[in-house]
Amino acid sequence: MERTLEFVNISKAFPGVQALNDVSVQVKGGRVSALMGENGAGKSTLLKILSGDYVPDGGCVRINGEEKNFTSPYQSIKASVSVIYQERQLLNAMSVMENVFIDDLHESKFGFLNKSELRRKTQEIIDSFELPVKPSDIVGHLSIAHQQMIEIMKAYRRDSDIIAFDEPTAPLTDREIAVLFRLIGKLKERGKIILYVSHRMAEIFQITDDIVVLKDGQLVTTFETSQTNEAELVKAMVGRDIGDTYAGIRRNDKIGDTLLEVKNLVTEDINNVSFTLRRGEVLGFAGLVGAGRTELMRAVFGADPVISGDILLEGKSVNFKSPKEAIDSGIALCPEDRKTQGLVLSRSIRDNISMPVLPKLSKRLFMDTKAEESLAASAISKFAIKTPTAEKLTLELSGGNQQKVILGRWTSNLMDTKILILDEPTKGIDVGAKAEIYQLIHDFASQGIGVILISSELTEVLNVSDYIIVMRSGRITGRLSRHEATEERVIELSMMD
Amino acid sequence: MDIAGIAKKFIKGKTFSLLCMLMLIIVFFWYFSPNHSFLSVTNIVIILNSMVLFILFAVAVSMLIISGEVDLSPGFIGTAAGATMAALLEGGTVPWFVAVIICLLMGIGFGLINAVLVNKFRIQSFIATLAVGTFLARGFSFIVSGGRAIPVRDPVISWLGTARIGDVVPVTVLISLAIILVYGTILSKTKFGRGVYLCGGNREAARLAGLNPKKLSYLLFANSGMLGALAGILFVARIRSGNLDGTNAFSFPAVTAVIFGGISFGGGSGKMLGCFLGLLIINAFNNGLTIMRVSPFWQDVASGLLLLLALTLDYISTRRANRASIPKSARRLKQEG
Amino acid sequence: MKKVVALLIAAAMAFSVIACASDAPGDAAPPVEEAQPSVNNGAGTITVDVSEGANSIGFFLDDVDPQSRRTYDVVWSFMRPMPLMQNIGDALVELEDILNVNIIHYNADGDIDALIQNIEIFAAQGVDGFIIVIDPTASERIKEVLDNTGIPYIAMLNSVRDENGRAIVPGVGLDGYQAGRIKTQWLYDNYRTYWGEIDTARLGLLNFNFSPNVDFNDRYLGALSMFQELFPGNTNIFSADGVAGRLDEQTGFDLASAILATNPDVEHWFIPACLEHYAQGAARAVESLGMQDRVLITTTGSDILSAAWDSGYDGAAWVSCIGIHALQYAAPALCALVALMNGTATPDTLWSGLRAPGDLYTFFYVELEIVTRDTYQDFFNRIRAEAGLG
Amino acid sequence: MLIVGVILIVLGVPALIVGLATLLTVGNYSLSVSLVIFGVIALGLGVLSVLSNRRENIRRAIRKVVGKKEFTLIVVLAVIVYIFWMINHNYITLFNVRNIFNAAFVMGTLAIGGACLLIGGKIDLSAGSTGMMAGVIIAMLLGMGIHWITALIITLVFGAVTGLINAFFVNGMNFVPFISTLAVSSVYGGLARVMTNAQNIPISSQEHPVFLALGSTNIGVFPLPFFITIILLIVYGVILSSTKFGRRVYMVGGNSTAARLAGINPKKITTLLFVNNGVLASLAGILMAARMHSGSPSAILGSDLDGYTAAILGGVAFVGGSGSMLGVFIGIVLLSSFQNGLVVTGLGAYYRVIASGLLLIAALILDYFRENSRIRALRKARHDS
Repeated sequence: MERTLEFVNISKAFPGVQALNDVSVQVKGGRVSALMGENGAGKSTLLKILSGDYVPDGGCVRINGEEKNFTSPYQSIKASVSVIYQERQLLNAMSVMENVFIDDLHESKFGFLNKSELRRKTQEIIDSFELPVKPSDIVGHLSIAHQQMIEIMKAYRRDSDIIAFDEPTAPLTDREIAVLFRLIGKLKERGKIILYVSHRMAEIFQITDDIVVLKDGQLVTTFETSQTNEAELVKAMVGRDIGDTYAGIRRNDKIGDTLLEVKNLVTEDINNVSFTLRRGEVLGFAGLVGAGRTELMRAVFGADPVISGDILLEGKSVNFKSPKEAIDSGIALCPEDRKTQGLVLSRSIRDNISMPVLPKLSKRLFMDTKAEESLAASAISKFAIKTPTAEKLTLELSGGNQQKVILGRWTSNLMDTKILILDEPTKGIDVGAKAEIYQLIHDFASQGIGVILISSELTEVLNVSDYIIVMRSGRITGRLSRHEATEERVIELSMMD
Repeated sequence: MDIAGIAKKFIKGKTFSLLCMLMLIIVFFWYFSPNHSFLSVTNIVIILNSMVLFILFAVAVSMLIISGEVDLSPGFIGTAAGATMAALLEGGTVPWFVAVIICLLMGIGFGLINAVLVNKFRIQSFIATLAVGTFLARGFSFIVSGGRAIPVRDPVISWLGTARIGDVVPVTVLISLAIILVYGTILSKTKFGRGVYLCGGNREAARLAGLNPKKLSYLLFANSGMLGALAGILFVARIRSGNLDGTNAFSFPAVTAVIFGGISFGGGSGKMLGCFLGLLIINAFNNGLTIMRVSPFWQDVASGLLLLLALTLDYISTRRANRASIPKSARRLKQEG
Repeated sequence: MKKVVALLIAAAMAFSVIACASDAPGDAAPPVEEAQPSVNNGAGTITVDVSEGANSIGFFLDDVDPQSRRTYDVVWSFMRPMPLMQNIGDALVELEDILNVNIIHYNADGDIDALIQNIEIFAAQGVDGFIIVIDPTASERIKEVLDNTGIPYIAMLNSVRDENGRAIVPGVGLDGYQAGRIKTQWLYDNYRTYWGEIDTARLGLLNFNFSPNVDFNDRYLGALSMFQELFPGNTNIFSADGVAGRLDEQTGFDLASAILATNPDVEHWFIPACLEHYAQGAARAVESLGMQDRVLITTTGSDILSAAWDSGYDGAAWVSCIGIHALQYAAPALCALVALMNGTATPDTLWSGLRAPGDLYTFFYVELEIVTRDTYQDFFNRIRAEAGLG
Repeated sequence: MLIVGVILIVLGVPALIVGLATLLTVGNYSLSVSLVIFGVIALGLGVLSVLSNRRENIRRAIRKVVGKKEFTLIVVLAVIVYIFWMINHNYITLFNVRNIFNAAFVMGTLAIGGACLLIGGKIDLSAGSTGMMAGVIIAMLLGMGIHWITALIITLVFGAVTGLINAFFVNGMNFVPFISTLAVSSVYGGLARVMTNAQNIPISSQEHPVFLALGSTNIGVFPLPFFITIILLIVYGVILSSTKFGRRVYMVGGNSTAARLAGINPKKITTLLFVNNGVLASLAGILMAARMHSGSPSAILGSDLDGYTAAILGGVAFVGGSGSMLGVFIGIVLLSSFQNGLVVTGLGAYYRVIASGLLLIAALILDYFRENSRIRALRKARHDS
């Protein structure tokens, strides 16, 4: 009987954003189906629904015609579905064999672990994965690439009917990628359903049979891999009527002198990067996840230690030991992960906005609460943050509003920000709020602030920035002005070794 | 915000439930105590007097708990400071204020040891402070006093310990109330206080927003050591000798009072007023038990149950708050995490 | 479900409060009628010493018939819950009917500051008298607080002395230094019956101590001084200070076993333990090392040993102890306090005949008698008889 | 490696010969024995390094052994014992070794239960007072003439119930483990003193000789209670290392999300760990009562801190997820011989207090460096890939 997996009218919303909007996809066994689309297109939400992490608001998942709704990851594993996420869930202090057979430890009589059996079976899988690793090695001591292979082995060992890969090859070397593809081939022959999510065009065309393209939470189209080409795929992925979201931006055209110059910067994750930022310029940084863009900005911001190279702010060489020093010299960073690095969720909007300017707000001994309240009020009105009072906990805000609170913090009246670094500012935000943020970026630029925009959304970087730098594994692989930059060129540069 | 809004928020808040519990205890013991002596002026002063040392320890520990750490060493540091004080004053050569300064510096020293263990060596704060307290500080107090309780006869210190303003309110009570008032305002009104809440809520976000959680942690541990030493000095002033059991057993009740007062573990929230009310409830309760001539063994049982009740109330209120705001899936992770 | 638990705990607490309020000795709950005009303690011209009639353990009745006056409220207050303190409390309760008093128990569980607070609390409650263990580490302050209350009090166990060593509070207790000396003396007089003649050069002294406690320290010094007098030049002296551990058997066991096992050249051992818990630990250590025939243990206090003897213990090492029946403390203290409360005696006239030269008031020293397995029963019976409990 | 091996052998052999010679004749005891020890070690290392030079698998085996936490602990233990032995030769006698084990059985039994909890990511500070209560309860039961086996079972069941209570508060109501167990411990403290009126309850040797023998008989160099501790260590070692339940304890402590993904219910596992800790704590109380012939409301109260010290010394990570029973065993012996050694060498009592504190802090810092070196190795691995 042919295996089928159907997503029927799936929709899922989070506060402020419609992640999936009535998506129906059908995938047949014995084929590798790719899920393509920009960040925030809804790919990972779809996988999380398959794995039982999220429960869909509407629609259902049908496996081999049978309707299944998973309320916990364990249920989906039991229904022979394995999803391999990017953030690995491994037991670092335990051995390879225990990790691979984590939910199915072989028991001999009265509960004892049948170690020899376990070791034999693990060795079998290791051989098929061609890994230079022994079953009793401690996972924590292995390289990231090997750890990723062990995560994949876990799914392979379960012999699930449906296996989904989410960006599996990011940390792998070419040799391991080749091994992985051979295994996927074997799984295909055994009629398994395989979902494959990746940004790497080369891989898509190498192993997938058909491609499902998602955009802004909706199904765009599906292709037979053999029938399509890269250009057509990219156009489908990003072919948004660019007109409305970006055309409407009142751009800043007064670009002044050099504001920030970074020369031969080397840190643990960056090797020898140099770039300049001019006053009023929006400098876009494109690249895949893990290209080192966040690490670069954290180094400039003084959050991570710099090994060598120097940073010139308005011509003067600076060496920030802590974020506080960077902030005092006018640099602001909106971190990539709003919840864990951006906001103090248990405190109010007012607290989060006034955080960096507390010294300026305290008269003699005490905090000037009136000044603080007016500061918060002006930020709330400037960014149209939807909230009844400034006392509302940031915990209770939508993604878009949370991002605005952070923007409000760095551009409040008491901050004389010279450089504003935005790391994935529109991640997980609905399209409407995105347009507002793009306009704000250019308003900041027109006030003479140098803006650095890091984004994995191709169209956003291309259309919002004045100048684009493309990075891959810690190095700059290309510099394009707005006019000469095209999606294909940027994708190519972001995948080039 | 209109009055009704403020009132509604106040009712739901922690302070209101503490006030209710306090009233409950006062009425209960007022009724049962022989000739209603529970509310007599002398008894109220006695209750405040019994809270003096606890207030100092609670203030020291509460700031650390808000900032996400915990400190079980102030009690032991107090004993060490008291013993050092008595040893310094024994000869009569060292003036009292020099001795006080030395003891406070010593308290800060122990606090900094705690800070280094927690920040530099990533040791969990409760086992690090327990080790520094039960061994280093206690060992130090034996060594400095040669194992005997040195009597203190310095006039100023004995005055400090026994003098009563208007022959009713002891000086030490005024000192302790002043300290909780000062630290309460620091916590709620100054930027340092705001920093404690912010670093307690999310240490990395605070760092990326220009605060310095590491410096704050060092400051708070040093302050906790200093307040512990100050409590030790007041203890010695009151009993006029460097007793070697001293304030060792005070760390646990101080943490109890802080949690009772609504300062949640893992930092981020809770006020000093709540901490004061928590202390008032516990001490009034113990005082009441003594007046009703309850055997002290039962008091041990009751104080253990009191803490469990505090934890239960904290659990119920956090659950109610959670249900209101966080989407279900995030809450499921938070609870299991 | 969780709300149910909160209610459960609250109920448990309320129950524990009410349960203990009811079973606390003496009817605590009913409000006591207005306190009488303050008892005339020692005013005026009392010269005759009512305590002259005290029998050998110090029990006496002043000429006021106890049943003719109201029941006095007496607080028995001490620092740490030790077996001796508990027994003294029970002994005081036994004397309640004879002397028509109501005993209120209080222990500060090691917190000296609370001890002082609670003197004030009880004073405010209008109690009539205190029998209190005045911890030597804070004796000045405690005495001052007691004097402020104006309520008569008797010191128990620890004597209270001013700078030049004069006893300044009437009390009943044990001379720690003397107890230490008597124990070593007894070992010296009786070791031959257990061991016969031995090479005294190869005799060792294992001397327990808990230095922060003044009373235990006195017992340690007494035992040491007597041993040095009896065996001049003998250097096999090992002190075992339990301060690094606790006041429990395990600490006694660890210290004794370490010292006994690592000094093989010492053949015989005297162990005049300052504290019963350490003696019991040492006894177990000796048994585990199989050295019962080479070690003699004695201690101050007979609560644990007498209970062990009652249940049939006949160990060869732990052979004797200073017999202490709680009545030896309770009887003289309560009688003296009753006399003070009745106004028939003043702190100055109590036991004036037994006053040590130079002392302001008499500290009544309990007679110290070493008892063994076969003499402890009739010792206790004698004490009970003398306390009028037959 | 070859040259080093040869040098070691050249040094080792003469030292061994001279040592043995002086031992038999001149009898300067400590010097000759030190020479013998040095000789043996040098010779052994020399032979090993020469062999490993040639055969690859021997070198890998050596590196595997040396890399383990337990190896460094054994070396530390050997050094400490050697130092104390140099100060007082009677430190290593049959009697004193037996003392070390006798002082170690309470701490050891608590360390086993404590270590299991730590590995599972929780902690229980009420073990001390549970043990004390157990001692009091069994003394009272025996006093009523109940046969010692039934009394033993009833007391162990009491321990299990205290474990359930802790589990209910920590798992059911999400209390912070160390605070809620402290509160429970204060309740037991008060109850015990109420039940016993703060008295010791004697266990008569006439009525229960067998029970008291439990505490005092010796099996070779091991006193029976410590022998029981060793058996428990072996049993728990096997359970933790090679049973399904055991591996799940590590999973729950190491990464509870990964464990949940594997269908394991962390709360069920930790509840079992709390019950196990309660039972072991009451076993410690029972053995103490047997050893001391009485149940006392002041026994064992401080020993749970010693138990955790021993576990941490033994390499159990305080954040959970790693540690072995072999490590805990070495930690127990190390801590007990350290404390015994301090007494034997006559170090002042006050300095002993500070010394045991420094030992605990050193263990915690060692734990940090051990954990840190693993993270550094991991980062280096990522850098190479």
